[in-house]
Amino acid sequence: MSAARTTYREAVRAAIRAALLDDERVFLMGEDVGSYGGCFGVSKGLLEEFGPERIRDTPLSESGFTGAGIGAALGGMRPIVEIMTVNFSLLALDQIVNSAATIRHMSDGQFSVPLVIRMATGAGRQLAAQHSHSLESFYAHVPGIRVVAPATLEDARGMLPAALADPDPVVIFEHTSLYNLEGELAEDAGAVDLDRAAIRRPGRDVTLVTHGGSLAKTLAAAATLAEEGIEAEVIDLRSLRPLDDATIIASVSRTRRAVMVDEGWRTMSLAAELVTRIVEQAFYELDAPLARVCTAEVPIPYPAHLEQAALPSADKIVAAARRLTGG
Amino acid sequence: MSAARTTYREAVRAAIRAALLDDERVFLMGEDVGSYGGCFGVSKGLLEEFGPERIRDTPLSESGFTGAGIGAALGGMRPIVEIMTVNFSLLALDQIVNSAATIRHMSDGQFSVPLVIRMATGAGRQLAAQHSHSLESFYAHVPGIRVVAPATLEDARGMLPAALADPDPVVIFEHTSLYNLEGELAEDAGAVDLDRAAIRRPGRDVTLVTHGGSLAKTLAAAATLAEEGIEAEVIDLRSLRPLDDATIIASVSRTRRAVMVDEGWRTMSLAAELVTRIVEQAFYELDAPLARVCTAEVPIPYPAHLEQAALPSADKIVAAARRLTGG
Amino acid sequence: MSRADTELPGREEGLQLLRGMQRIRRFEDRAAELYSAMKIRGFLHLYNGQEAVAVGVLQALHEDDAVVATYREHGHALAAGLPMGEVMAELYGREQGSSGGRGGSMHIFDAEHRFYGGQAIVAGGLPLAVGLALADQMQHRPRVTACFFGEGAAAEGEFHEALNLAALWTLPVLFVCENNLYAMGTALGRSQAETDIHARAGGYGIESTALDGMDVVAVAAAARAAVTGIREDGKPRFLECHTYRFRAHSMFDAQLYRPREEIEAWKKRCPIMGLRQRLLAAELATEADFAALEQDIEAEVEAAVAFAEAGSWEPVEQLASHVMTEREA
Amino acid sequence: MSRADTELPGREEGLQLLRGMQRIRRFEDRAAELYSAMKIRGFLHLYNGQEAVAVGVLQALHEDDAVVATYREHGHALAAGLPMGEVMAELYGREQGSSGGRGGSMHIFDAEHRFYGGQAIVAGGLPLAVGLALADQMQHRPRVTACFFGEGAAAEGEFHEALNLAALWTLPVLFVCENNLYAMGTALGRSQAETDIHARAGGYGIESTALDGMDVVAVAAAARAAVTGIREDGKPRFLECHTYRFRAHSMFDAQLYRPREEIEAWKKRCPIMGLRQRLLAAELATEADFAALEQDIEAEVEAAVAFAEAGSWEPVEQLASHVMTEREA
Ligand SMILES: Cc1ncc(C[n+]2csc(CCOP(=O)(O)OP(=O)(O)O)c2C)c(N)n1
Ligand SMILES: Cc1ncc(C[n+]2csc(CCOP(=O)(O)OP(=O)(O)O)c2C)c(N)n1
Ligand SMILES: [Mg+2]
Ligand SMILES: [Mg+2]
Repeated sequence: MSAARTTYREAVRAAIRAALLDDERVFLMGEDVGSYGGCFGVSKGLLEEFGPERIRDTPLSESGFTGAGIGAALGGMRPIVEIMTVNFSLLALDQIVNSAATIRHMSDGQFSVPLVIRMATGAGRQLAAQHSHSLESFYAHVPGIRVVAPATLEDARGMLPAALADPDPVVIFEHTSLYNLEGELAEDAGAVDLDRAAIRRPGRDVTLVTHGGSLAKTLAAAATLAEEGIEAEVIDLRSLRPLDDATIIASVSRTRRAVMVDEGWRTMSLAAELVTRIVEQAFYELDAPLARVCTAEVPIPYPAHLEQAALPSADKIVAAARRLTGG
Repeated sequence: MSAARTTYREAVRAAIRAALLDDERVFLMGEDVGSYGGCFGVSKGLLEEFGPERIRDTPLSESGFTGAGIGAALGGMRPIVEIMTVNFSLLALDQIVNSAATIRHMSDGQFSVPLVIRMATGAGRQLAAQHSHSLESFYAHVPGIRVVAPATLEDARGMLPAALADPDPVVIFEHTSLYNLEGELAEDAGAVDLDRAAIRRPGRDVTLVTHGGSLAKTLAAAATLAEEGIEAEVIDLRSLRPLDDATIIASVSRTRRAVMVDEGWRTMSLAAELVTRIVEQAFYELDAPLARVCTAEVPIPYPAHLEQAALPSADKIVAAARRLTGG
Repeated sequence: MSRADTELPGREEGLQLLRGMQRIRRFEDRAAELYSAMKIRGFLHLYNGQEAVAVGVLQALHEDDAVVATYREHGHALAAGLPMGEVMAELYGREQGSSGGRGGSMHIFDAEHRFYGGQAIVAGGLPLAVGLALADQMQHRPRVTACFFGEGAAAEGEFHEALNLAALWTLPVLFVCENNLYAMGTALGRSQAETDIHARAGGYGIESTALDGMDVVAVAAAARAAVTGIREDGKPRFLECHTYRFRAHSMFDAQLYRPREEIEAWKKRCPIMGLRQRLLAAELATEADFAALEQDIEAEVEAAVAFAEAGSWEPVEQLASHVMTEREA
Repeated sequence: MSRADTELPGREEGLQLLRGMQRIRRFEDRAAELYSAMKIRGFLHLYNGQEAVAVGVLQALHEDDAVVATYREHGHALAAGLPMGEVMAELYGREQGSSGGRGGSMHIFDAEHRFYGGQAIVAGGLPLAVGLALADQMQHRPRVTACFFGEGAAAEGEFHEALNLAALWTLPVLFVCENNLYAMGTALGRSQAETDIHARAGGYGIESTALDGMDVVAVAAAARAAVTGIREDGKPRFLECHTYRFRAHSMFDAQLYRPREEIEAWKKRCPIMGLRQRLLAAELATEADFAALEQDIEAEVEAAVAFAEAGSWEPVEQLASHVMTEREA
């Protein structure tokens, strides 16, 4: 099948468009998804094609419209709720944790909530302390929801239809640094599985586990390490809840060393969970302590040099991997 | 100095009362803190003594009154905001994460937020999926706030004044199972330090790290283990952010084994952070993998037998410790 | 609106309304006993005194309309037609309960009756109701979603967001505020700057009515009018029912926050006694009718208790089931 | 209220108001250039067109009153008296900036001027303002807290919660809604069921006024009246200022959501041009006055840029400082 040059943004848009065409129960709702075209331009053109019922601009009321998405899902629709960014999702967290995640279990399976929530995440654009969070770990902590993070064009295109096919709530994190990512995408690209982590680069000396916006940095680090003769295996988690332990443990059992790369703040990070699972499941396979490269524990400052100092970088990943491999 | 018999509830009340008497900038605000006497009876009698200005009943509006607490702190007061339980605190999380935790840093130290937020946490009373959360890890993830969990009468009495003396926001978690805890408390009991973890039981064979409502279960487990000849050291974290690495690492370096006990859901738990810190700082001291006893990853069900099956218990702690010690 | 203003329905309907309220009252009296006997645990929020609201409103709904209620929802569940045995079994936490025993008193769900809880986060159900109505609108189903909540909930931000969405998008939601004057121990005047809650709804352009929630006939009439209106123009409606809970907020509370005389005064307005007196006065029913009805209900309640008692516990092995939908391997 | 209704102040005050607006306009025009030159990064929300609101309202405040603003706050910061050089340095991210460079355009703070941000979560500042006013009330300080926000914010739950608290507790807050008709690309009519936002405030029993936010004289008069009222009875007041932003929401946006003619029509109502014309017509000022004023401002803005350019970067070693208050060892 032929492939075409596209961007991550366009891949997400193509996924939304295909879903709208495929299933009339699907609709997109959120702040500025309509006439503005989405705050990251993802939904540009969709209002014209599908109309204001299905490309539904909402008032600024994150809790209200997320809750309405849950209700609409209960009522038989397949809503895609867009929360502009994870920073504002805290306003909707009650609805997600206390309603979306619990209704199936507490109704003994009578009701399920086939809701998809998309939100942008991450720092790196000098947006300062209130607009730079990476709170994936909050969501990945909560039973009753699935959390995924597309880091490639295939996943940007394919995770949304898979999430819509899933009968339970799925939260999709799109790192803002990815929207302009360019590459080839098969013209018949469609749903991907949501369950398995992917090995984005095979290697034998150390495993680097990452996801989303940190994948590129991690691959860059792996390239640098390769120049020094250290062959790093790079795992892209893809699913943050549930985690694909099997792929991670198999890799670490081979490489016997691992570094977790995660843009969340260090304490109580996703990275900590990964370290813990490896310890629980592969302690005796390890040759060295595990390491993590996370964001410094500060509200993100505005100036570029301070922001970059706070965030994970290829250099920091290289340094951590070197330490583990005795380099 | 003499001691008197009291309860955890009364100790918290005594702490609030003393603070109100000591400092006229202190006031208590929250839902039903006044005429109802607090949903757990903590503030009973205070309205009569201090009046409705300082024992301020709020409407049901968690975000609004928590934000008002932040503003009042900025304005020179020393508010104690009571959020009935952590379950409802999700509605106020935006204010805590995006305002309380960031204002000092992003104003370059011009403003600080001397706010204390108290909330009840935990399960065990058959209150089902929306009223049984333990979300301490959400708060402990966030730079810019301190998080503490009094597990004893001394700490119930002493952490509040210490928190009020702290210039930054402090969140205090009171486990609902503790309010009826009875014991002796020195009559001159006052502020305690907030920084150090406490060794509640010394031991040489395995370290059990816990906090808050799980301390009693952990001590019970230690007693059982002692009968089998396993001497467990029990650490009560007391402060969940920052964590007292020194005390934990010193203990684990002696015992070479550790179990984390934490009522939060397993994935992305506080327990995972503890495991990770031990691996990062004491990997070569370990004789066995580290273990954690957490809550099963389910919304908490109503029936007692299911709820208990979901929560940490002394038996589960004993079993985990036995596995590590080869028992 | 005084009671005399509301036209008494005929004998059959009158007895029907009475039965609805009496079933709830008796069910809950029994539940309170069973709580003391420790058969029921957790929180138990009784509806005692407010029965006219659930009964009056829900008789106006059709079978395929939806209901979203709060933690104080036994009355709504029974009035919505959920089998009493299943509701009682839910309070017991038995597998045979409405929610398989997992939810308990605060989380009654029933797919068949489109009963969407049992939502225990105050005001959390309002956005859900908006969404259910949105789904109906988008799927061109002429249904109504009734959403119950207390006056305390009206201070929450979600109340505002939900009313705005419902009005803005013209959604078929019937908002029913049960203004029982207290949110736990907080009196209305100490929680709301504007204590006239139905006026709030007007601020969103939602047609709203305040009425005597102790008068089931008035509630029924207002609900019918509102539901008819919704079916005609698809727009939301708002009812503020002035009512009172005769008992504590949850099972136990010292009720220091309200004077005993106030409680006694309201008890004189008991919706059940009120309807009985009117039926008698109008000679639409006799004491013998009431006795027969009570006997019926007594039998139904005891059967419900027996059903709950005979129920089974969900096996611990199923703890994690229904967290996520089971998928084929 | 038409412009003719508002009485023109004298020459001095008129020129003062004009200077206030012109400073903001010129400052921001320069900031936009510097953004294109990549001296300023992140989000830059310009206030172009809305200057009459900040200038009109803030002239009514005293030195020890407080201000809470949004991410679109350059105008408020300058009108509140923050040194222009420090504000520009903040946009650059330099240590000499109002917030030491840490906040950038969206997070300007200044303790000396009681300027509490620069709050970039929509509606997040309203509860803070309520709390600041509560602190004043409890400490018996006769101060006012002015809180600025957009009409989009009025849909958020926190708007509702904050207005209710302020009214219920009688707090000295001046709520200023800058209704510029759009929240990013969302037109008012598609976000609010009730587009008359000041009527909302009335629903909480808060005295409110809607006014022409393009007329600085009208804003100043309304603000003075409101502030005087607040100082007298301690009660909150609400101003809805009808205004318009002439530029994009943030630095770049295609503005497909609004017709070019609408923008042009509003530009004709430019608050700066409007005041100039009135001052000329009333012979209170001459073109020469305006030229002198512009020259002054030009110099001030260039000095601010020079100050920012000369500023230093915070050393990376200080990244973690001020996360928590430094404590003695
Ligand atoms: C968000 C939230 N805050 C607090 C509570 C605790 N709580 C449960 S019921 C209640 C009072 C609610 O009052 P109202 O809405 O008037 O309903 P009523 O109980 O009178 O029926 C409170 C404060 C809760 N469940 N959810
Ligand atoms: C809670 C929240 N949701 C979304 C955003 C993104 N956002 C920033 S400004 C804005 C529009 C706000 O409009 P309005 O309140 O009218 O103010 P204006 O920008 O017109 O001054 C949006 C949606 C945000 N910052 N905070
Ligand atoms: Mg009530
Ligand atoms: Mg606007």
